Amino acid sequence: MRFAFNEEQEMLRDAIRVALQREAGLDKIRRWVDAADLSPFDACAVGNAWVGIGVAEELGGQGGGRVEQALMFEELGRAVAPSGVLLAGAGGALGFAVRLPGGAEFLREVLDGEGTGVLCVPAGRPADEGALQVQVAGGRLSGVIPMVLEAPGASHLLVPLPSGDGLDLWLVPDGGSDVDIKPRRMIDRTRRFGDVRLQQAKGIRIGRLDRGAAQDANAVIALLVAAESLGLARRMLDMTVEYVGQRVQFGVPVASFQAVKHAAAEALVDIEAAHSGVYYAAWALQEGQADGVLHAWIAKAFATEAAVRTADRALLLHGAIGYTWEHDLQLFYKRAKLNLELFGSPRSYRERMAEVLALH
Amino acid sequence: MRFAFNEEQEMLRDAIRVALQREAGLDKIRRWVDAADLSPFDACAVGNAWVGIGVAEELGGQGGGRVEQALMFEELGRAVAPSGVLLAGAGGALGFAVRLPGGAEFLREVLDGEGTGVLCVPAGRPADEGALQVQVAGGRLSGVIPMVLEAPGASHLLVPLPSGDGLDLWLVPDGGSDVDIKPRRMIDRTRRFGDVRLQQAKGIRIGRLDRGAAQDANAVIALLVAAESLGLARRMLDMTVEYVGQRVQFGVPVASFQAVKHAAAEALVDIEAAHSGVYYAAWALQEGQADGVLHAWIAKAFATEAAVRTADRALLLHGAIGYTWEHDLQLFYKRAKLNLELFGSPRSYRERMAEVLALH
Amino acid sequence: MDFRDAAEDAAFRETVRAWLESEVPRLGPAPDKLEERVEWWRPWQRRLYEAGYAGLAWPREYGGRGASVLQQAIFYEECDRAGAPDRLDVIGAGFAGPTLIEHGTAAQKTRFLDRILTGEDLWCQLFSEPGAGSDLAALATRATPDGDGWRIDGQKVWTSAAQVAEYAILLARTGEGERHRGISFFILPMRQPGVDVRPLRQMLGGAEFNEVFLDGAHVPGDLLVGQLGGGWKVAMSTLGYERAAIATGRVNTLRLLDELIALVRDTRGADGLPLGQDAFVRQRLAELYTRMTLQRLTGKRILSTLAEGGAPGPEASTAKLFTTPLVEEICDFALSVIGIEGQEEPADMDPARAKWLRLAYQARGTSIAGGTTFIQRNILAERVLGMPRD
Amino acid sequence: MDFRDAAEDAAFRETVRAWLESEVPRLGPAPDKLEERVEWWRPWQRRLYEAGYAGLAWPREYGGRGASVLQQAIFYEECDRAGAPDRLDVIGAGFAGPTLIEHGTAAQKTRFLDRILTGEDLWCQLFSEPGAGSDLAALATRATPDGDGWRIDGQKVWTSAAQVAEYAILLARTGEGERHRGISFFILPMRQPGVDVRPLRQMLGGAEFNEVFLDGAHVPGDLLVGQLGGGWKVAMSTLGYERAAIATGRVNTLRLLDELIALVRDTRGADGLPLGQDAFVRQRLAELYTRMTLQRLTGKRILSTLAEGGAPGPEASTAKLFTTPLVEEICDFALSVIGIEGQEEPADMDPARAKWLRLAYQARGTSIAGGTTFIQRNILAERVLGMPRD
Repeated sequence: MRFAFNEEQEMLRDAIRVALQREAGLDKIRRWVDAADLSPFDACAVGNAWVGIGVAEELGGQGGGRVEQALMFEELGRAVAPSGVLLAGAGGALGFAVRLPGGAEFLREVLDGEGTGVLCVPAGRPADEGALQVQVAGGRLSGVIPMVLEAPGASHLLVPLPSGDGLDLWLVPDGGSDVDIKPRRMIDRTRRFGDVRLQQAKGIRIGRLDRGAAQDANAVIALLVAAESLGLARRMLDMTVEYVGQRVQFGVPVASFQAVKHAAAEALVDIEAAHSGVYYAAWALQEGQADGVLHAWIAKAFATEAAVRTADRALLLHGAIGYTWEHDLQLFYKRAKLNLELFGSPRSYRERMAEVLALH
Repeated sequence: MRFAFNEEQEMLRDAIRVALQREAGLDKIRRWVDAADLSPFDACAVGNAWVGIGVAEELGGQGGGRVEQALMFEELGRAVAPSGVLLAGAGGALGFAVRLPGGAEFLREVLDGEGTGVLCVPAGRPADEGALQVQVAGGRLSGVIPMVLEAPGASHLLVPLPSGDGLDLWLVPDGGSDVDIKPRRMIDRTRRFGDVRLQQAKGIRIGRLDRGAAQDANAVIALLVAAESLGLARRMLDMTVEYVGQRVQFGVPVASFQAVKHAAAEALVDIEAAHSGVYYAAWALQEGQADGVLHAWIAKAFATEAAVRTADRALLLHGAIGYTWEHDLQLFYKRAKLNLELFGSPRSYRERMAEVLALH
Repeated sequence: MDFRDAAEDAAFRETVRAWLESEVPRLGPAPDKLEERVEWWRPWQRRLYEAGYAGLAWPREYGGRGASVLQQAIFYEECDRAGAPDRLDVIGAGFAGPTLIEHGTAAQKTRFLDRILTGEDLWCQLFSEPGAGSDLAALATRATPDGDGWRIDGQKVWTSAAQVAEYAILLARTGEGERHRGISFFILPMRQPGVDVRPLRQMLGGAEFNEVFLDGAHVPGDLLVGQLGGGWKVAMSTLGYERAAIATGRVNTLRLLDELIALVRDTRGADGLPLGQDAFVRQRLAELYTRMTLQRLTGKRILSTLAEGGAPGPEASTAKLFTTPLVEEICDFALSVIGIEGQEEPADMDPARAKWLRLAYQARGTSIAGGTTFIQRNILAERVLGMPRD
Repeated sequence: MDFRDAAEDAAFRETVRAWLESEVPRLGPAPDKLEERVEWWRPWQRRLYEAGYAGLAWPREYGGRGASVLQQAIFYEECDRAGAPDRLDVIGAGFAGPTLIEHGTAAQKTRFLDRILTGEDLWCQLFSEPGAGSDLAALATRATPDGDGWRIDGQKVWTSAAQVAEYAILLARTGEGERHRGISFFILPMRQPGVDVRPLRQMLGGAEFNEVFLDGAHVPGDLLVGQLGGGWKVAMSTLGYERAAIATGRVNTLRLLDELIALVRDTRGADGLPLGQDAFVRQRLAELYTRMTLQRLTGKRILSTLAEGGAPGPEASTAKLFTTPLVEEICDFALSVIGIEGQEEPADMDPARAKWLRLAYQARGTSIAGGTTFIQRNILAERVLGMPRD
């Protein structure tokens, strides 16, 4: 039994951290947000081959598994990087397609190594519920999928349609008049969302996932959001400890007040628990352990709530300065609040846990 | 608009406080508990005519209304007095009977100024649900009512039986072989409980309360439990502030640590809110305001939870000494935990509130 | 103990209600931008003034109504009920005016008080500084003698409405001693070259507050309030008025709960059933309803004590600590009902929904402003419970 | 990262499981009274010793097994699973023995260590005093030179198992300096006239702890451990072993959750429907299940770090703060499911239900013992987050 990361994992983490500092520092992220153009980060993700982390080498990926992917998302969270493209693309579309025989290759071929394939589901619900409001007839899809993560800018949409006990996966190219994507702005401006309207859109059915496979695929997405929230929380705590150590009130550093120390300590308690949950879930999903999906739900529910609690503690401990646009805390704060709801609220995952626990 | 108590109310409160200190101090209560005989307090309640507070003078009471009754119960809580007889008798049986034309006079006559009439309902549920497991045939009652407050020692049981939308009130004398009362010991040894088994017990139907009247009668009981919990909480906070002011650790009084001060401050926030709820509800019930019942539920749910939170804060701040039998905190702690469930848990009253709020 | 209006208060309520019912509907919609809203608000304030409703709390000799605390509360309850405009003169009429009435010279009173009530002059408050937040006595802005007055140099922050204010109440160091001993209280004319107001964007993007840079700003000699070096005492009066305003509360939690209940009624759960049938939602809503009720009742207690001329009791010190997390939790719960769509840019949202997000953030601001939660708990423990200082 | 047992650990688990499965069923029921339970437990401990399972963590040269941290954990997991008796030698084998191995003389090792492992000697710990709880260095018990040894006078408190212990580890002041500089560490024979053990009833009525009055108790000269006046350093070793034991946790929260789920399955709500259908109950249970899971996983992290010889990371310092409220909340929730009948005298209750009440109270005791929550948070903030001292 070994919980720790191995040396390669630590090197990977350090490499990602350094690259993010260099290529996606907070000053850059602010510039991208001000220009309402996150594409420089997409290029950075491609340039560093992050899209391929956790994707098998034979599929053109960088290898590694869920643990490496989770490590990357923790770093993305620490940097509050515009990680949507990695979540909706590599985590989402590829994560779904890879579970079909030949699905990932097909997706790669269609995308031709260029565009971005995005998982086309309402981002406020677990992804394995699929796109509920879409009908299909004669190979053409019609309906609206609201709040699709990274829909603006995607070249292809992977639409999972509920069918019996599972999901049919349809690939729909964007660009034609039969696909309309209306961007939606969020208070977290480091994420792109859009409402997708399909009007007799031509699609290709690339296969079918049964319920278990769909749950597995969603569990990875839940895990990655949890890992990102863990990274957000760690960074917010670091920022806070640093700030209260410097800020002087009543002649002493704010950090020397017991109530301040206790709030920081409680945040750390939250964070270390979230860490345990995130990395066990990553390992269990990677190894196909029977309890992997349940633990991904646990990680999602807890880590996103822990990050929100940390965000509020950080705001309180920063005092008024943290409440300003100029202070970087707001970037992390907003992402933490968004991640709480992203791909399923804590409540929705707790309801699933209760189902598994067979309480009646 | 005036929230404050008037002068008579303050005098009444002071008189009760002094009498409790003199006649039912903690040393005495411990002695009664050790001897498993709370009857000295019953005598004290009769001697001070507390049974009659909140009962109209024409019924032989002392006059005053719900505010005076609530003030008394706050003092009973402060003193952790064995108040069950006042709750199940004056608050319960008389509170129910008084709502019938001639009901209170009838009850007094039957009791002949001597015995104790007790409301015979399961003490873990709101009293207006009545005694659910009892059948009646030919004027005889059969069934079990578990956990009846103050059943041991009662001379008469007032049994409310659900009937249509309301409650039929039956008066059953104790003492015969058709009534069996099995005492149950609680960890709060300052309260008496018993399971009542009626075997073809002869009863007299003294009247019927419709649903509204039954709710009103229960609301008064809920109010009195809330007021008592408020008193418990105030006393526990007082004890704690005094203790941490004296106890020295690391060369300074424990009270000077910020975390200790903050915990005490939070307890006070709870307590003052509970106070507002208890006394508004008392006034509204007294004046027959339409929102009286709802506010009694609010007071019960909040004040009993606030007292439990205060109990746990007090225990933490006392450290190990508070965890001993010899320290008086345990008496208050246990009563606070019991009151949480007594005549309906906070959850059950919140469910009733949700019903009133018509959420769907 | 009686929660009904006394006869004369009931009559006052009737009169106010009738007046508001005839006046409020004649108002057009409030502009979003503060500068425009001020111009829209001024005629309304003038009407309040003419009807005798400006300066409710002020003595009659200074143009006020000398209304009882209860009648003040009735007036604002009725304003809420009628949807009357938000007050823009809180600092002038609420804090600066009463401070001048208490500590100002006759000339200052004559010059400033009436124009506050008519809405001609708006005021702002220049107390906080970057290095002096909770610890106000650490302020560093300097006032140095300059001709017949003072020259002011320094930086203030968290100043609301500075861009529309004609005057400010200002704390600056005149150097008689350390910390609170060396501070004086001034009236600063805002429309002058040495005063540079820069909006401070808050985290949602709007500019509720400003930074104010004072670089050789001039205060004439007759605009010192109280004694030279005696500004701390004057400031404590001001902060007392501010605390009272915060304690009696300006967030209408009853209305929030009504809106939250309406939101729940309009929502279905993931299972397609009405959300209001869900036991978790029912428990949570009932709990928030409970706390809202207690918060309002505590407000009545405070009013009742003030109305009888008493000093506010412990409940007044607990009110903010009780209210702040309540408002946050009401908003957070509403946002959880709305789901991810509650995180949209508020400018793009249905206003009824955008409100929850805005208020959720504002509530966090409130828990920082006017003394953080930590400071409030210290005060409560030390002053009310008599526990020792750290 | 791999959560499966390595091959040799898996083999060890198999062996232990088989041994326990054959041995545990031969045990009769454990007596309630501590004195009787000790006599019942001694033969069991002897069998453990003979099978090589006593002193799992101790070096082989002192009669231990020198087992890895992981194998120790496996052993206790299997004991839980098999329902093996609770350990009565935690202080001897867990804290006192390792302290002697580290700091004791050769003679002390020879004389005491083996008898700890065989169960012949039970030990207790005389550190806490009425005036020195969280602040151990404030202790006042005196050791004065007396012939070839010391005379001990003072009072200790919160001592578990003092009435059945043959020896105690004792801290007393030998006067070399103030606070922690003047303290020495002794072995005290408990069965002597100067030692008076009085049970301390805890709030539920039972006697988990004792007061120990030391009035001219004698410690022979060869029972000083470490340097004279150097007891603080030795005590820190002991407390380190104690903290590690608490951090890796002895409350089986997984079993608690299983029992809580069974309780919910057996219960109907006021509406007559199964309680497990109630959305509020479902949310609460799932939340407790979540935290239980994370608590156990954090335990594995700590073990993993210790197994690799590393110093425990920040997660070890957070473990107690995470666990304590969790256990309290699990118990409180179970009690709320049971309702008012959960407040009955536990001796009169169905044992499966009485357990919740007892554990609810015990959990409060735990949050006080071994450093209160407040002290733990201070430690975390100062040592892990590097924040300044108060």
